[in-house]
Amino acid sequence: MQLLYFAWLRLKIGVGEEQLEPPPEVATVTDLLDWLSEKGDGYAEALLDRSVVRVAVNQEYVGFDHPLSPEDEVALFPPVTGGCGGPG
Amino acid sequence: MQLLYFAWLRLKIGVGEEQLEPPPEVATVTDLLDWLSEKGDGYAEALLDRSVVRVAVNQEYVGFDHPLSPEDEVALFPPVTGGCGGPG
Amino acid sequence: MIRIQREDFDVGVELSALSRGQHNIGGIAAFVGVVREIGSDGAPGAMTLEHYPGMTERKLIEIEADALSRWPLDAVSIIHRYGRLEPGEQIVLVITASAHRTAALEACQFLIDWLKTKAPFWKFEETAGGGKWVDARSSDELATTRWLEMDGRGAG
Amino acid sequence: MIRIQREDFDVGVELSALSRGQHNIGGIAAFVGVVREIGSDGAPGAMTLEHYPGMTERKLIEIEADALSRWPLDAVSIIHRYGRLEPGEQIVLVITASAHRTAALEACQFLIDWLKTKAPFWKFEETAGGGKWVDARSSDELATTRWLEMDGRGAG
Repeated sequence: MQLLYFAWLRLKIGVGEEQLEPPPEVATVTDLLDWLSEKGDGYAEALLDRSVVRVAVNQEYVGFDHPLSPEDEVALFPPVTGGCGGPG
Repeated sequence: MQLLYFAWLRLKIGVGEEQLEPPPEVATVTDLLDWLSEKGDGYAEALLDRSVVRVAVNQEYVGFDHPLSPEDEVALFPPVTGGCGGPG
Repeated sequence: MIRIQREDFDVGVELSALSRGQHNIGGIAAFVGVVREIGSDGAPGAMTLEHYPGMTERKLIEIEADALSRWPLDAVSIIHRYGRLEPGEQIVLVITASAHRTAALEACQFLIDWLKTKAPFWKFEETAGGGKWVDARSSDELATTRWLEMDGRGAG
Repeated sequence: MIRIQREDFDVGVELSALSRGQHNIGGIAAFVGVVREIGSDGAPGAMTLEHYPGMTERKLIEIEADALSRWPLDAVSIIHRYGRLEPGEQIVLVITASAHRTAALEACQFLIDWLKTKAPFWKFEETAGGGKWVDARSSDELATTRWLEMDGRGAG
């Protein structure tokens, strides 16, 4: 499974991209977040408040109940802030 | 009184601009249109359908009951069509 | 900044001029009106824009002030051409700049809507048979006031 | 036309490129997003835009298709920059062209609103004390997730 992290999730976890092989019982996004949180302090801190974590699977936004398969590209990131100029 | 005519009003009347001295009983825009209509065929034809005549006095849009004075600049024209591109 | 002119304009140059020296701009909205290559009768043709010199500038300054009172704008540019324009030529440019994206876009639309409906311009479209003055009103009224003529160029 | 790039763009050049060969355009609406010289904490600072390469392009192509299905557009251009941007630099350009003024303006606003709220970009603002990731949510939530760091440049 290809994992991608963006913005402060990337900085807390310490890498932008990694190839992982979660065990077969990791069947959904929630399972993946639980499993990653066990991997170390950076992961635990990054994934502590899941209300600020967003997920894309194969480049589509998905919910935490989305099923996963080993070939998926899974990206974790904060809510997008958009690219335009001012806040207005 | 300075008179200005635009678009097809100008073409029907035959001039774009003229200096006229209407008699003192010409007190409003309606009086002026009545008086002009007597001046010749071009004026009569141009002012026949007053629902398509618009008026500005001293460069402000006014109604037909607007009072006039000898020093006024009075412009007669069809409804404005705006300057932008397509009709949408 | 208001300009009523016969000459064409360069959108890139005007955008740079507007944003130069402005320090709080977050968004710039622009609208360019272009002479369509398919006229209202389906045939391509040039058009002539006639205007009321003096009043046009005066009304544009008023509407610019109105926009400035409604939205927090840092800068406004309006350039409107008159005279004869070929298909594909630029007619009008409105640029609005603001710290706030929505303000810039809304003000741009407001100014364009006003220019389209209230500015003292009259449009003569050339056609195969001569041409016609474009009427601002509904299409059935338009049919009654449509008027063909051979020499339709405005005095603009 | 969609481009995600680090380099700056020239609005005039892009406008010409878009309208070239188009025969039915009546109006062109454009929006340029600019890095404000006053950041959200009141101090001027550069920012870095990080994005999700691949997904950004994919989502932009989707939203362009969405706009084309909603409005009668002749052409759409979206250019979005990423990487480190100084105050006053251009970030994003959206151009929409249509026979119809209102269609061009509405589609432009639609695309900008989408880019602002849904496109996979994350913004890091540099401040005197280091910087912070800009949060998309309400200001009190923002306070809890604000996070200072010295090396905030995105990989984008």
